[in-house]
Amino acid sequence: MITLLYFAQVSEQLNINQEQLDLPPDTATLADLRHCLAQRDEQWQTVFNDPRLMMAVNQTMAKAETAINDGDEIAFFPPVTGG
Amino acid sequence: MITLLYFAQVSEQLNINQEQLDLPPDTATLADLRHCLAQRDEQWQTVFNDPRLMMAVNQTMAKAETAINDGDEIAFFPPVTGG
Amino acid sequence: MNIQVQTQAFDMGAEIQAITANRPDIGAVVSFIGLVRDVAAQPVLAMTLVHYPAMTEKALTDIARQAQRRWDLTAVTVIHRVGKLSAGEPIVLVITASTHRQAAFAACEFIMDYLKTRAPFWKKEHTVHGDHWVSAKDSDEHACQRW
Amino acid sequence: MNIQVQTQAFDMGAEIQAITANRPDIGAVVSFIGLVRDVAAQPVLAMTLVHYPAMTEKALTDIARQAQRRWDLTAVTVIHRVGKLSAGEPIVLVITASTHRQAAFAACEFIMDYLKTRAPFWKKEHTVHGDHWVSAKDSDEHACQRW
Repeated sequence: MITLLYFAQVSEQLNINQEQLDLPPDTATLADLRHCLAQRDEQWQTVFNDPRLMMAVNQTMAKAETAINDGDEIAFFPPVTGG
Repeated sequence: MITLLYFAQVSEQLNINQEQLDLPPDTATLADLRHCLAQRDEQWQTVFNDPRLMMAVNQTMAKAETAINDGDEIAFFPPVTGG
Repeated sequence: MNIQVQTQAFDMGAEIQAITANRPDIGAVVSFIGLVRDVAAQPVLAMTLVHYPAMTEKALTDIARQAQRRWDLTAVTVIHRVGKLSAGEPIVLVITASTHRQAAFAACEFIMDYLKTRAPFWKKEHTVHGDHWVSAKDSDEHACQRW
Repeated sequence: MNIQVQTQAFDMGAEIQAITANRPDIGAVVSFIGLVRDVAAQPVLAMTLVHYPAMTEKALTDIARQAQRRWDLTAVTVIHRVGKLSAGEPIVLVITASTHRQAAFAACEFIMDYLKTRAPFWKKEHTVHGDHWVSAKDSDEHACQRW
């Protein structure tokens, strides 16, 4: 089981805040997971193909090559705009 | 008549805060005045030959080549240490 | 190190007092306040700041620690507000204290540049023409890459 | 522009309030406070700040104007204390406000670097070993020459 969180524009575009799912097979890295989620439909493809999409694994900023494991909390969000 | 002011270490070394004197002949610039004051005695020579001595003419920082005129207020002081 | 994420306003004077009291080795304190800006072209009535609660303090703490590793700092305070804020209200406060001013200035600017590009906050502006998410600025990413 | 030379303490919060009230175009406020530092090696009990009264405000105003010419600033405040100050007491406050943080940071640091090398103040430290004038630091002159 992994937990997926979506924030700000990403959450609105996908119409979802949070979901849990079994780690899909052959999903070793964030890049793999992204590729997998982009298959869901056209809107998901648009969001997950955006090179500016940011990601965090277990509350730490992460990159495409970051490994993911069962039990992880993985977040997807647009570039941050605080401060 | 010109007014001369001395601050901080310079004032203590020369034992004077302020004086007025007639603009000495052939004194066109601060460099000329400095040269003239350095003649007073050994202590004055030490102070006025120090390359770090700072100067202001009419309350504005000035350089050796700054022109001086009758009526000017001329200040001599060590490097500043405010802030 | 004092890291806070909160809805309520902050008292900058009290925060500086808390840092400098009984610490006469501090020679320089640099502070930054970011405010909800309202420019005439498209009046901003208010702003809502959302964040990723489980991650926010962790991200801010990590940024402050990076600053402490790079510069000799006596204290670091980062307070970031979330929720709905009106035009002119303060959003963020960063305070750095050091023996020397160069370290305090550099660390404060570093923390702001990192916070702007690495801390999980998002702004939604409420204008007379409707609501919209604020876009990230390339200039913030460039500012961050200097360090 | 608000330039003050005074013996009494300043209220930083009130000064920032005075700058930002009814100015929602201000997005960033950077402040610097310099304090009387007391390091263990040679305990400083107090410090006396002397200045060149006729020149001081003029010099500070000139420095603030230079900053305003270089950066797009909404407000500049410089308050410098003179007279006798105890260890830990604030000496100087510089506040810069701008639409953008880079301008506010750069201008605040510029003003401090210029003030340290161009404004007619001198510090005499009172220590347990006697009084002495503080020496100017080459690092301050170098910092100033960056700009």
